[in-house]
Amino acid sequence: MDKFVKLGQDMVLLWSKYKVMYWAGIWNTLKLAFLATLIGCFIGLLCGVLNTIPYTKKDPLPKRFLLKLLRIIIRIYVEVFRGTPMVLQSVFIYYGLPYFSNNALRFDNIFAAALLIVAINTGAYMAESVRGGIISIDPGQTEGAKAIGMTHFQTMVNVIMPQALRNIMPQIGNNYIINVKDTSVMFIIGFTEFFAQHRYIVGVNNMYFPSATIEMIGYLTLTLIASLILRLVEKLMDGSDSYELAQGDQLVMAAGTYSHPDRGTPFDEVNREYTGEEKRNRIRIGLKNRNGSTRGGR
Amino acid sequence: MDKFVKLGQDMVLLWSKYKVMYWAGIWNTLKLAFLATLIGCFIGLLCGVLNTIPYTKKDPLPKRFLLKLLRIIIRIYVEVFRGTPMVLQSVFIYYGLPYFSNNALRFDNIFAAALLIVAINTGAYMAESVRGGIISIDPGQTEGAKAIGMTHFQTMVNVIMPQALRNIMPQIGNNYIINVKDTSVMFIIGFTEFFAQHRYIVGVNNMYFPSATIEMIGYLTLTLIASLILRLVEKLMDGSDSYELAQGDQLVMAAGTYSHPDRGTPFDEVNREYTGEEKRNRIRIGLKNRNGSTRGGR
Amino acid sequence: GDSSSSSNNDSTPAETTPAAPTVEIPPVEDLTGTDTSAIPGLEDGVLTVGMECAYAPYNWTQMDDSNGAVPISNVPGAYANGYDVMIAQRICETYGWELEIVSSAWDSLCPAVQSGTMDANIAGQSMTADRMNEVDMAGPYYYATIVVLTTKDSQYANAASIADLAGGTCTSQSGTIWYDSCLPQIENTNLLAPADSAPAMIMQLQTGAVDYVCTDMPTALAAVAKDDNLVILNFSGTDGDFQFATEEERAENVNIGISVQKGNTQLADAIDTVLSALNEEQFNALMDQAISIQPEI
Amino acid sequence: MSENILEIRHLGKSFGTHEVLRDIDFTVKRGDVISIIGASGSGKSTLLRCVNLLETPSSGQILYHGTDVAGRGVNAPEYRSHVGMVFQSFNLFNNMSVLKNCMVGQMKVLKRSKEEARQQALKYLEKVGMAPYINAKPRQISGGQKQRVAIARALAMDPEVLLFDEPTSALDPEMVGEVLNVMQALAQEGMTMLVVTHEMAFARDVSSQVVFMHQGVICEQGTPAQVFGDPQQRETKEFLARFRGVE
Amino acid sequence: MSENILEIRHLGKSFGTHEVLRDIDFTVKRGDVISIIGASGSGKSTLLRCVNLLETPSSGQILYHGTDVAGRGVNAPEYRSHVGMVFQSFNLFNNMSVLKNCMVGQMKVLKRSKEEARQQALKYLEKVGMAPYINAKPRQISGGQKQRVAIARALAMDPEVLLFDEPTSALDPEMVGEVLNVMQALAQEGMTMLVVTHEMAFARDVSSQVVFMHQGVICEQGTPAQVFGDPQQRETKEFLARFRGVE
Ligand SMILES: Nc1ncnc2c1ncn2[C@@H]1O[C@H](COP(=O)(O)OP(=O)(O)OP(=O)(O)O)[C@@H](O)[C@H]1O
Ligand SMILES: Nc1ncnc2c1ncn2[C@@H]1O[C@H](COP(=O)(O)OP(=O)(O)OP(=O)(O)O)[C@@H](O)[C@H]1O
Ligand SMILES: [Mg+2]
Ligand SMILES: [Mg+2]
Repeated sequence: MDKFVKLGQDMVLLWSKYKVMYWAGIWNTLKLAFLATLIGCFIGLLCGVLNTIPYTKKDPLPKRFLLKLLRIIIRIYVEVFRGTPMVLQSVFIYYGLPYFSNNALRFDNIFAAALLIVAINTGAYMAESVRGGIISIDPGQTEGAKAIGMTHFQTMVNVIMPQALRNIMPQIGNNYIINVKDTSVMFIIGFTEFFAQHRYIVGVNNMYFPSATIEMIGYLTLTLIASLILRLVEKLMDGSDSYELAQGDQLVMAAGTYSHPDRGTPFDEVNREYTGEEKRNRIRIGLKNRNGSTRGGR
Repeated sequence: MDKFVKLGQDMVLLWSKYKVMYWAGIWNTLKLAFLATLIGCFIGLLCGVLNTIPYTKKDPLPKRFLLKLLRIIIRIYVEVFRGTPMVLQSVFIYYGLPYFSNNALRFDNIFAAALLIVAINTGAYMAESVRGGIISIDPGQTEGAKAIGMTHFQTMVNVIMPQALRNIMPQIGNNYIINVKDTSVMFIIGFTEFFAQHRYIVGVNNMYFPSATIEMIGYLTLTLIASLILRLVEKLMDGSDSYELAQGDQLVMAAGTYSHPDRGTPFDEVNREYTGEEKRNRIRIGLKNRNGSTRGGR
Repeated sequence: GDSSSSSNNDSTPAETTPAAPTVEIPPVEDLTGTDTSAIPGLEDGVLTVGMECAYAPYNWTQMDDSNGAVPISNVPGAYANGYDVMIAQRICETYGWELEIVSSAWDSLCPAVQSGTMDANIAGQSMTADRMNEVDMAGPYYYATIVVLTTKDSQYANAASIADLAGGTCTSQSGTIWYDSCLPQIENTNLLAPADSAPAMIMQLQTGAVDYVCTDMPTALAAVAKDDNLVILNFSGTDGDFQFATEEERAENVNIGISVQKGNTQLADAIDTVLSALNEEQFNALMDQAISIQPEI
Repeated sequence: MSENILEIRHLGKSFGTHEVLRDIDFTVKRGDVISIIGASGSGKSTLLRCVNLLETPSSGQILYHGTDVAGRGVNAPEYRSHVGMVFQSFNLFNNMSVLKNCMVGQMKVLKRSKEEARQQALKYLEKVGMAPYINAKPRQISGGQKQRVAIARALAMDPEVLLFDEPTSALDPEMVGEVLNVMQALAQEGMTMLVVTHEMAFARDVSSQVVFMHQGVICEQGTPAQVFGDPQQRETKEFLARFRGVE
Repeated sequence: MSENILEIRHLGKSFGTHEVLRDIDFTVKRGDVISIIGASGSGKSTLLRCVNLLETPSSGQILYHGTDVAGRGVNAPEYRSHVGMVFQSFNLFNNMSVLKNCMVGQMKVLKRSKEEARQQALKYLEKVGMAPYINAKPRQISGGQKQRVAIARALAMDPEVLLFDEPTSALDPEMVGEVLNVMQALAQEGMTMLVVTHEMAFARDVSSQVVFMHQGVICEQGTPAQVFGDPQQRETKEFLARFRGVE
């Protein structure tokens, strides 16, 4: 028991002495993880869109060749960056580039280098997640979009990606959380984030468990907040389970702009209702449905 | 240029001297990553199934309470293990347990400890991926299964999970690849895998870049092989795009077992064909469709 | 009992090449008769020692048991050797203990002895007061001069004092006095973020990311042994050396010790008994020996 | 044969404040074939879904052999295994072949042997003319073919009551005829059925009872002769006007 | 008005070795209303999908104003924006409200202003009686309602030709009547249409041409009077038997 008491005391001690360092570390971690995830998502989506440009045997050879090449390049990008440890990539990019190029290439800004590395890694993972997300969308959606003349990009941007994105939201959360933690390997190029501070502090005073506990709490807070925000975003994306029936006048107004022959024809019952043909004591206009979730139920 | 030549020579040198160590590291990495991913997937699927057990306001209070509790526990599990760095978890589990319990609890087997830690971490990530996978399945599938009287578990196991699994295959690949690399932090509890060998070797001779290049190649090979296998599995899961029309005799045999009143009624054209009512020179039985992919096309 | 508190002030200028061991090393004392089964951690007669096995010349990993290397218990087929291993062997021989070497990350060494997973860490750790709040330390078992390491073609290669190093780009290992109080004494430096590990620090120097690094003599010697493009700048004993507020503070960071679980004074005492048989010159001779048996690649 | 299998009592269903069903009340006796007709959006599908507990009713009772299945502590899967359903959108299992679609329920829910399930599935697949396609996946067959598989899947479970949601919507007239024949045969074998349909001819000729829904309430209910021959409500008359016009 | 808009020439389509369409040949002139009838699985949907280039024909040509759109270097999106399609399975965009479903194509493809697109969408949604539901998501509306939205979406694009795949399958007779009225009105306004339908009455009364498909080939083709009044082929007679029986 006293070990826990000591742990608590030591944590207070550490925090009061080093809180500036811890805060600086948290801020660096947050900044890097957030920006890298954002850029990574963008790269992943782009890869998803580019990867799915359709071509048929009837397309001209150059087009087919270019598209095949594009897919191969994306595949290589994904496999190489996903497939090798970020630490080593960092070493090669930050120290190896100037070394092997005899100083022709050199990063001057550690943060920029770290951001670049983490972002392209996240992008590689996201590309795969996006691929999964696209697979999960009913092909009928693509057909629906194509049938009204949308190009591949329009289809992707307006129809497929919004739905795929919703399905991979948990995955984006995963990636962000991985980044929050994995940015720690950027210590190798001298980027001091939250974990580096821990190593530094423990190096000075060997108070491993107290500092580790502070780290655990810090990371958990960072990720929990992100998790909560993401769940909220998911809820927003699902949209409200309710919808309002459009008001009669609103429609009359809209309809009034045009004068088509069938105006006022009793197409269905609700229609009939708002055109005032039947007046019942039951008003069903402007209803709100707050229940009936079709998704969360499972 | 000579720097590259030297790099190559050094790599040869390192490899010829240390190949036993490198191989041992690769084997340990592979073993840990594979088993942990497998167990992690299982945990993730289990969480997915348990998390989606439906309950309504009409269910008895204890049941609702238990299910709510279950969801909360799973949520805590996911958030805590996803949200904290695996290194720190390892330290707490491997060194902290005996420390805080005064030696009452202690792991004797480093591999078992490493496997446990990596697996529960993978499980936490997979739980989220599975959640995304389940979300992406048309609710109609659940309804179809429920309507024929399947329980929640039967529905999940037979209908939802096989489809969700297919959609999250890219994600499982991601997780395996992450594990291949992240097992390196298990060095903190003394588990020596591929990356640890790099540290040993560099620690003795400071030949950082040659060893790092060997590591890069090794990791890339490991992950590429996994990637290829997974794509193959995905193809298998998609099933062949072709199907064979059932043979006449096969059906006659089957039909013969029962004698229902409508036997032989010409329900549709193909039916008509195989019962031999019409004989056309165009044989459409036993066809194979090798094209018409509905999925890959996008 | 720390026997020698001899200062470095009177030490001779830098030895850039390991001298032949002219110093006589006393034979191992035989205390196998003493009952050590009451020492916590040694009930089984096995001394479990933690080290990185990746911090030459203190400790490293090799492929065979040549030069008296000891198997690493958690890495089948690998052997540990180096100054730390030699000291550990000496301690075990004295008491007739069996030696088990466990390789682990630097970060985990402290929690490992705290939890009793390891009995002692012999890993080139300096004996700072802060660290000794968490663990007990025996020793010192080495006195490590602070030096600067740079490259032959560097403009700083001929520096005679830290004043000559002004304006350079530099770094050192995280959480060390070298990084925290030595390098800041140089004027106008571009002090980069601390390095992850010794090899990473050397790599930064080799790739030209920094002009020089600050470390201790053994590490520098080992690095020079592998890359003859590196040179050691040793200012100790001169006015141009790094300054410390007190002699205690210097000693704290120069004395290398062995950590044991807090309160395990029995083990610390037993180790100190062995170490007290050796003086600083003999430590240096042992270290030279270690550097000479460090594998070529 | 006047045993009450299902009694729907004052059933109501709202989505939020959107009241989709209100005070629905009718009884299904063994061997009944009840046709539910009504305009698009009048709540027919929702009613069937409530009966099968896919939607939780907001109010009212559903008595199955006298016990309220909409109440607490009901084993819904067990109940559903006696009440088959053919969905308006088919809901075939995308990960299974046509044959497997019709077998899985029998094997998992009714615990039939694989062979028995296969025979049963083939029997009904053949009845609906889908036997040649047993190896196809749902995405490889046409709309009408899917609908027929959905019917076979429900029939293969040997349910006590069958709920059909527009079972012939995707079929051509010839096929409609065949499927309706199957249903008629089932009716003659004493199968109890609730059928949402737009096939007025079927409703008139086969059903024992017709329920006409309008804006979420049962507007008129009776034997086909009553509803078709002598509708009382203005809405019913209007609704049937077109059908009677064709006739 | 005898301009040829579409000419289908020797069109064939196989899925692997499964030959679904064979040697399909017909011409669509401006203002034509061509009904495609035939049994379930006879290839009607596949034919429409080929015409809209959603399936790549295995052989043959599709001439749109004389240029082969099934050939190389065709701007398929551009072509498709002139050829509307209403799917058998609706394929509404799940991530958009009903109104948005009908607006997005106009705004993105036809580059209409938001306001213009909205007015146009509302006009057609009202025509099919779905104006009150503009804020609902596809999963919140009934089958028939989805179908009507799908029709409005296609109409809002002001296409030159419209392909309908069973546009009234999910509708009740009353609604069928209304939708068919809309289509009839379109036909009178000179809209060119290809309609896969099971509504023989519509095929007979509205269409200018009837194509009867059987096992992937055009078995019989002609004016409604010819096909319905005096079918030449045995298959046609059999297929129409039931319809004529009802009649
Ligand atoms: N999940 C939901 N949320 C909100 N409203 C819904 C939901 N499901 C259905 N509705 C509404 O309930 C009403 C009845 O729908 P239902 O599907 O029961 O109609 P229906 O009679 O089957 O029509 P159809 O013949 O077109 O299939 C419709 O107005 C529909 O918009
Ligand atoms: N992707 C596919 N792979 C293999 N076969 C297919 C595929 N799509 C359709 N078919 C087959 O092609 C044939 C024609 O299908 P199609 O959907 O065109 O029929 P249809 O005339 O529209 O029928 P319905 O009236 O039932 O909708 C069917 O036998 C079907 O099984
Ligand atoms: Mg319905
Ligand atoms: Mg079709």
